[in-house]
Amino acid sequence: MLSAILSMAALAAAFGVALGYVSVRFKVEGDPLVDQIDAVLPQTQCGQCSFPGCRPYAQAIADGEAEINQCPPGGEAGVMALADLLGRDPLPLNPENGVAKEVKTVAVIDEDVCIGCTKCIQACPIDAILGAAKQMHTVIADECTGCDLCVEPCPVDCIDMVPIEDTTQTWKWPFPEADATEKAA
Amino acid sequence: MAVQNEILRQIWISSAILAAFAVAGSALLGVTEGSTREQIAANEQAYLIKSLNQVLPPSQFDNDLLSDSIEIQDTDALGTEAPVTVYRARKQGQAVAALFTVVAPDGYSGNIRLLVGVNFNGSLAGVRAVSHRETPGLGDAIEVSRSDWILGFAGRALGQPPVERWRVKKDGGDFDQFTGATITPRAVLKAVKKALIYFAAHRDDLFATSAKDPQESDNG
Amino acid sequence: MTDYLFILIGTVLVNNFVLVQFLGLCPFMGVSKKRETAMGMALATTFVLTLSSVCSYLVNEYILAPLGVEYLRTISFILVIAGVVQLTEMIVHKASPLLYEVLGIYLPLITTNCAVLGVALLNVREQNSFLESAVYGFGAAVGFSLVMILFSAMRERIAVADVPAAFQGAPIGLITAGLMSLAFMGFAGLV
Amino acid sequence: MASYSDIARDGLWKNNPGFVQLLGLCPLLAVSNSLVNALGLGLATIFVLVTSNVIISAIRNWVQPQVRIPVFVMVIAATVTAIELIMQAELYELYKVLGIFIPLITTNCIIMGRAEAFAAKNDLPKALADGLAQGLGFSFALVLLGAMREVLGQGTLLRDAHLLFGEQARDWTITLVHNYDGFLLAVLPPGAFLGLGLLIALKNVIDRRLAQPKAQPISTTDTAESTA
Amino acid sequence: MARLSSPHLPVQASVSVVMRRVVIALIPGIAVMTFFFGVGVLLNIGIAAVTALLAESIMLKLRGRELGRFLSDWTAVVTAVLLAIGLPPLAPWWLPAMGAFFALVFGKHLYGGMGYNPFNPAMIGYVVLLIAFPTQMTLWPTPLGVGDGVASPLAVLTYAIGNDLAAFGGLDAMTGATPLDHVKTQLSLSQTVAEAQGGNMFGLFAGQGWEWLNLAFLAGGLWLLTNRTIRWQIPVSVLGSLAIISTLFWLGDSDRFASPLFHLTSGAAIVGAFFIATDPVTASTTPRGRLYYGAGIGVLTYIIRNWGGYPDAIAFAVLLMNMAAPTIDEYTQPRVYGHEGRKD
Amino acid sequence: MSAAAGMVTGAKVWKFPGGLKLNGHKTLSATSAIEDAPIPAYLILPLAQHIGAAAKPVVEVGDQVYKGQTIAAPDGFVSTPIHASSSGKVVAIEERPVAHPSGLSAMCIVIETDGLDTPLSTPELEAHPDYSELDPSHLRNLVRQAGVVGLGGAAFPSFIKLNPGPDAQVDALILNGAECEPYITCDQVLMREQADDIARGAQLIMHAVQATTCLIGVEDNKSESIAALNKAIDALDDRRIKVVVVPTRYPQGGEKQLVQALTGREVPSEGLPLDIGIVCHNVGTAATVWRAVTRAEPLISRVMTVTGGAIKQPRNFNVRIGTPVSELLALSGGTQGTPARLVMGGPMMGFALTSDAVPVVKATNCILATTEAETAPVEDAMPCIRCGECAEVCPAGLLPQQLYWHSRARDLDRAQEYKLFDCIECGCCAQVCPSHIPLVQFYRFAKTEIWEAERDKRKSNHARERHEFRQDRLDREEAEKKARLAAKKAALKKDTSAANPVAEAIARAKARKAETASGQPADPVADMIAQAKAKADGNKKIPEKPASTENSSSTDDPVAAAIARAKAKADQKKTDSAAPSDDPVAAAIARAKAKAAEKSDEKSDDPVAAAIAKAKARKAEQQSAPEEKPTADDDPVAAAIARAKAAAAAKKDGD
Ligand SMILES: Cc1cc2nc3c(=O)[nH]c(=O)nc-3n(C[C@H](O)[C@H](O)[C@H](O)COP(=O)(O)O)c2cc1C
Ligand SMILES: Cc1cc2nc3c(=O)[nH]c(=O)nc-3n(C[C@H](O)[C@H](O)[C@H](O)COP(=O)(O)O)c2cc1C
Ligand SMILES: Cc1cc2nc3c(=O)[nH]c(=O)nc-3n(C[C@H](O)[C@H](O)[C@H](O)COP(=O)(O)O)c2cc1C
Ligand SMILES: Cc1cc2nc3c(=O)[nH]c(=O)nc-3n(C[C@H](O)[C@H](O)[C@H](O)CO)c2cc1C
Ligand code: SF4
Ligand code: SF4
Ligand code: SF4
Ligand code: SF4
Ligand code: FES
Repeated sequence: MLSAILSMAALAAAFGVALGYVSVRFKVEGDPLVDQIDAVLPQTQCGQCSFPGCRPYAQAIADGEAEINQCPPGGEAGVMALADLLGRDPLPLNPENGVAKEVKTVAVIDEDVCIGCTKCIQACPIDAILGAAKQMHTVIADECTGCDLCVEPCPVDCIDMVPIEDTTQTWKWPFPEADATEKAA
Repeated sequence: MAVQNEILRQIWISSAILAAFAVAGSALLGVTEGSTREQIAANEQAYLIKSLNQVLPPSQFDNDLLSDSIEIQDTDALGTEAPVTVYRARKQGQAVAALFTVVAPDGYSGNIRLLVGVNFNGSLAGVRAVSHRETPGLGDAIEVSRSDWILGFAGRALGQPPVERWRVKKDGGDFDQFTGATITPRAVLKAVKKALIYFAAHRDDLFATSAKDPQESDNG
Repeated sequence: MTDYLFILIGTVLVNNFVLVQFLGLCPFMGVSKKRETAMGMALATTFVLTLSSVCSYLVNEYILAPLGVEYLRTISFILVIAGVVQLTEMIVHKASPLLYEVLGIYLPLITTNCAVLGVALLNVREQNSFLESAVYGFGAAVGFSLVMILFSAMRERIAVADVPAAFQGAPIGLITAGLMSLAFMGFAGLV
Repeated sequence: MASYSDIARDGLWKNNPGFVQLLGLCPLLAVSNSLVNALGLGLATIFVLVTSNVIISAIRNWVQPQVRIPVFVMVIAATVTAIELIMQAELYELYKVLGIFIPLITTNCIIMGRAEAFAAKNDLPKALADGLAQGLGFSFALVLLGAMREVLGQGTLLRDAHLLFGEQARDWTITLVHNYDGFLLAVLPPGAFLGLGLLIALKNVIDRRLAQPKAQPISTTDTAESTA
Repeated sequence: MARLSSPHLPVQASVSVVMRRVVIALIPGIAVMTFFFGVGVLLNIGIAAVTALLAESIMLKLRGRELGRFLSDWTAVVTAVLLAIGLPPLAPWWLPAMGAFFALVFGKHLYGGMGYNPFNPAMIGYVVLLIAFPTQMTLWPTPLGVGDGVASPLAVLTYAIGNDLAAFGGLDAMTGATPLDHVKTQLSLSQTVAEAQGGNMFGLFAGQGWEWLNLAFLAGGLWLLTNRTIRWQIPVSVLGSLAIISTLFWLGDSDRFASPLFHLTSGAAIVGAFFIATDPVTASTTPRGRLYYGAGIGVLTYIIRNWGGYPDAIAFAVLLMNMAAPTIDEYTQPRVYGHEGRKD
Repeated sequence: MSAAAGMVTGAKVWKFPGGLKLNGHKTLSATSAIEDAPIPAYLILPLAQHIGAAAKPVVEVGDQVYKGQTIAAPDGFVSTPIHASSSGKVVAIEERPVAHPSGLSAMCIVIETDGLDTPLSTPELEAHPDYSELDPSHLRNLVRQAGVVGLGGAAFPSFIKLNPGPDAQVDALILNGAECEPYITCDQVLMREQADDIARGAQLIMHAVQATTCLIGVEDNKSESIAALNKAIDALDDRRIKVVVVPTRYPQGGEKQLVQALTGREVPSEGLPLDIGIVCHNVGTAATVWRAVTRAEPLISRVMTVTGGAIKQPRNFNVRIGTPVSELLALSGGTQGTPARLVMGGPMMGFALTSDAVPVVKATNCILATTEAETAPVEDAMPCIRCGECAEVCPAGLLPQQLYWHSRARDLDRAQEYKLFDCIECGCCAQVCPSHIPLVQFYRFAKTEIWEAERDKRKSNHARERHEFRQDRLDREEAEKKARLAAKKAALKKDTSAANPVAEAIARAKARKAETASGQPADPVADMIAQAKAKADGNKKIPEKPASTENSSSTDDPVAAAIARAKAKADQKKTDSAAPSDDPVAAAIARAKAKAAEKSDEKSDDPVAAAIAKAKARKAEQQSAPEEKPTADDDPVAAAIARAKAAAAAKKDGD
């Protein structure tokens, strides 16, 4: 009995010593995971994930504080990519965070209505709006990620999100319809 | 400096916690073990006896089988190089039967271990398959739970039927084979027959009250 | 020599840990959806299984048996395994981020893989010697890795098959494992 | 956090360890070749799960991260060994039949899984409820599979009940099909995998039916989309 | 619009043509088999085919797939025939039925049907039967020229339906071990190969009847090769590896190891190499991979035949290599135009 | 690739892997001579007819244009001009349906022809009958100005291929006269009728690329063309040029396959023929180049085939670029019923047209109108049975079935691992697939998906950079603001703390508590911030619209804070008149604090963190100094100094 207790205690203590030592000696700083997650996120910086931008969301995922299904701009494909990266099971997008846009959009400022208040400029997370105070503003369409953040601050409602249309350059071959195998009789 | 301190601190904490749980755990187990030890030992014995009882019902003997045993060795007759324990059943001091395991090495797939009980008069008290790897559904009919075939050995002896008819029917003997499986019964028969022959040759040594040197008994 | 060969064949094929002995099934089912992860898991398991097989032999032989406290087998084995795994993980994490990338995330999972404790306990039951224990552990790991990797490649195919909805995911995975186990019955009687 | 009814529903059905989480597969498949074996291991697992959940919940706040796993496994291992010793003392034959899978409860993934995922984060009563629910859920899966395999493989139920319930249960065996040759596949290893696969598929079908109460055509599959 | 893209020309080849060719190629073998083993062969094929088509229809219906197209692709028939010719030609009716059911349901439709199954359905059916009903599966009727000779149609039918042969002198009288089984068991009783092959079970160079049977299947297989329904890699590597390994052991100890000719022609090696291992769906698909795949089957067959628990092992070997096929494919990708070296 | 080192002689023909023997159907259209198609009423000239950037219009609606006049100029290096193919008036510059598999519209210049076909009075180009005087770079420029693109299929601006660069060594020019696709015969008749132009074009290109050999690869089913070419070469007496007869085997005319067949060399993946010393042009391109240089003829017309079972009189036309397809169908006697499919290009590589209003472009070599019997059914695919037939015929040595499985599963990474981009989309695989799977469409689908993903990735990386840039800018601004503030406060505090140490201690304690609550170590800079935090906290209690609050209450991020602030502003004003959110100082501090918290673990290039670090160092220094008070924290003077230093450092780092 005593020998049992003593031997176990000694064994345990030995591991305790080793673990304690190693836990300090081999402490790992930094977390490349956040970078990897951030690289997968669409960088729309729209905040729909309920975090202020993509990187904070990436951090939250890495810390296990957020699910992987909170980014609507990334869509199902984004969730799959995250699931892949993190070795988790894919989840359907969380509707609380919004729905994935059917089509991509860009912001367009109605330049006749714009009063040059700069509110949209402050809101745009990627500085995609040009203009100075009291002058009309324009969106650099190529930069705009379609995050919608500039729409609300505009006091005169002059910003519209318009769909980006396919061109022969961006057109994609459609997925060939389901094979006959997968079709109902 | 700081790192050193930190290491010491962590070492101290980790080992203390782990040791504490180890102590608690092993203490708990120590107590449990202490309180169950005897019961377990008794169970082990009972288990063994129960398996022996399959071939020799308890009513037929009154001695303590487990303490009345000797070891023998005969690779040829017993099918194994390892020493084999022989339990000797006696009633009122009279030898009743010997129980031991033999191995049939030529089963369809590997060894078949058999528990053989031989009455003092040379007839079989019973045979059971202890372990085997015969094909499920074919060769495993030697298990009692699968068929009664093995029960048919009880009461048989070397002359009953005559030695040359200790074969499966297909080979011109008296024993049934299984449909589609002749190898297994053949192997079992052969092993049992050998055991009987061994018994006949060594009966007195086997029942000698003091355990004899197996080698000696072998030569005898 | 042939003894060791038989142990190897026995553990890898005839009594495959996963398909015949039913050990280590959770990671087998859980981490086999992609070939890369399956390989990582296989590697990590091979390492831990061999190591723990050896360590538990030592613990059993030099601590438990001399003191006559065999009833502490489970608790001491598991302590050794958990400790070794965690030490390995922490050291690998720091020392070789590359290796950690490959093995790291699987190591903690392995602690609770019953193949690891299973191999330790079976070693005792089979009364294997030191070297036999090592071969036994290694063979078990190779068997595990083999079926794990084959299984993961099959699952990648099955993932894109037109599997009936009710069977998608785990059910078809289990059925595939069942059919693999069926195929492995062909090795019965080899050793 | 989770309410008790959630905990119960999770453990028994929605997040059943055997059917959904796919944890504890080894004992689930290995000892489900008969109903009695399944029941025996199920009971042992419940006991361990409840005990370990309770202890871990109680100690959760003063265990360092680097020793968390060793401490947890030690707690579990101690519990299991205690059970093992008690079983040896009280149900020796069943212990013999279940063999290595009793000590292996230690590494049954559910136990550690619940310790990490639930007990280490919740208070004591909840942890107890969770242990019970998950244990019952696991035993449910185990017993179902055991019954299925026993019926298919041997045509009986409750064979060898005396191992668990003592001598008076020796003749509890229910023979469903007389002179049944036995569909051997069911009791062999492949049968375990196939059986569990079929049971989970069945659960999926039931879940789908429950989800859309409107009577659906016999089709158990969804059509066009799937992987397309 | 499903097909938008080029090419726009109609395609000549089709799945059902391929499958029909396989059935046609099996006919000579089936004919010889019936001659030697009786009408039980045809009965098995019939029962298996009907069950297979039935099971296929039910599964297609349950899964909501087009019935007509898939029933007419002939794959279920190929599966049924290949399963049936592996069964003893004297069997209760439920044996082929059960086998075909398992083949089609577990081997094929749970995976999504034609084209998606990772395991050879016929071999799944066969192995399930072998493991679940070993008694029925190991009782082969004696062929023409051995023992009582070929079972009469009446006997076959009585046994198939009533599972009873008392009227015909009992099952044991009409059945015996196959040549492979016989040699295996005799060898295990420490006889030499020559002794084991001494009986009248053995014909010119292999089992009586079996030799002709295998020649007929060989003819069908060669026909498939010439019309490019199958490629050479798998048959050649299966038979080649089996021949090589059996030659090596035979040269080493011809008392304990049977000759390569015996191995090639006494069991299912020929059918296996040309018809079973070549199942495109479950085999390896890269040219180099097919060589490895076939070699694996040959070697595993030999190992299990000699040291394992089963007298013949084509089915197990095929299933085991089916397991490995996806992995093999992954590591045997051919060199792509414009890339250096192979990707190994 | 041992052959790469050897000489290119054309003496041996290699075999490329895979490939198919197809029924050519060439006699349909090859028997008659090339016919000039009349001027259509309208010419529709897409701006993007070539690989590379679309041309930019240089005319306006209403302008009169003349034949050969440049109406659109190249935009960038990989681009070519577009010329009016007849005279008339520009009536529109707008989106019109163009020849593209999508059936989408694209920018076109539409010319209403006047039927006069008046050429420019002074041609834009100068004719150089004796080009051997010209140095190669001048030559290339001429070819560029003539708008010449490859006529073999890809419509790659030809001048680039005439410009091998200073280091490149060209062993051989290969002219592609294989024309392996069924039905098409435009190269065949061109070689028959204009062999001389081709041969001279070959000489010209050899001069331009400094090649010593020219091999013209022609399939063995075009004996007349071979004879004509040999005759023309004999006439020129140029031993460097050689016609090599190659077997008729699809896709013999694929650039990579032809290069392999003629030289035994393989074009490296993702490489160019030039990498192995080869330049490859279509035979028609050669003739066009020659005419552009020596006769100053820009590319305004080309020879093309109109054929197929549904065409009444299949033949070859010399067609003005921009002619609508409908006109050509009418010219060939119309169609027999509605064609089952109208294809631009050949049956193996071409794409189905959704409308016959689209114009012929520079790349158009064939219009194919098929009958039902000649057309693959739209929908009869079965699952892949992995028969491997496709792999047998793939000329690229790919595993088409694996590409298919991965594309179908949308596993684009795996598809790329299986070398999706080495697929030349030749269609051989689909042509032999017993399951009739539209394999090529799967590959095209996967490729366009990958391209889109790459576009998205580029865009998102760009967005990340811009976002980070913005963050840095905001940080800098905050740091500067804060530094100013800190200095001011410190000065203030110096007075008050002396007077009231208790209040100061309390404030500090509060600050630290706030800090530790957010997991950050207390430090002097944070001290300051936290003191203002009580105020800033007021912000957070203000009721806000749930829809717009996600960011405001939980956030640590300045952008989000700004956004939230903007959103909540109206409400705040109404509900809490004393709301300090309008207070720029408090808001700034809140943001700075947030920033500091966020950045505290990224020590490298963050000015705030740098400042903190410096302040801390300072503190440690003071701690160890014996004559100091117990902690530097307690010393307002030291703290102030630290802060000031930090501020200075922050400013410095920020700049
Ligand atoms: C897969 C398989 C497993 C077999 N297993 C056994 C077995 O376990 N025991 C046995 O006696 N025969 C077994 N046999 C049958 C033997 O191979 C052999 O056919 C039979 O024993 C000889 O019987 P006979 O003399 O009645 O023909 C098996 C046969 C096969 C094909
Ligand atoms: C996107 C692209 C870029 C190319 N870049 C070059 C180049 O830089 N230099 C060159 O000589 N050819 C270049 N080529 C031309 C190719 O080498 C080849 O001749 C041309 O694509 C025609 O081939 P095809 O019709 O077989 O597709 C390029 C082609 C493509 C499609
Ligand atoms: C499958 C395939 C077949 C082709 N067949 C021909 C052909 O028959 N004739 C031809 O000139 N170009 C053919 N091409 C295009 C050539 O690859 C290559 O683009 C052309 O010869 C380059 O010359 P160009 O730039 O002058 O067009 C084919 C391309 C592919 C991918
Ligand atoms: C050459 C060839 C061999 C085949 N062999 C088999 C076979 O061994 N077993 C089988 O079930 N089906 C076989 N089939 C049919 C078919 O491929 C098979 O049922 C598929 O596995 C069904 O998805 C074969 C088909 C061909 C073309
Ligand atoms: S929802 Fe997605 S895109 Fe928007 S900020 Fe969050 S991670 Fe970025
Ligand atoms: S312009 Fe508007 S929609 Fe576009 S990125 Fe900026 S804030 Fe978002
Ligand atoms: S030819 Fe068609 S069916 Fe055959 S492997 Fe290729 S894609 Fe699959
Ligand atoms: S289309 Fe692509 S994959 Fe198919 S044969 Fe041609 S090159 Fe190979
Ligand atoms: S129970 Fe999970 S691995 Fe065995």
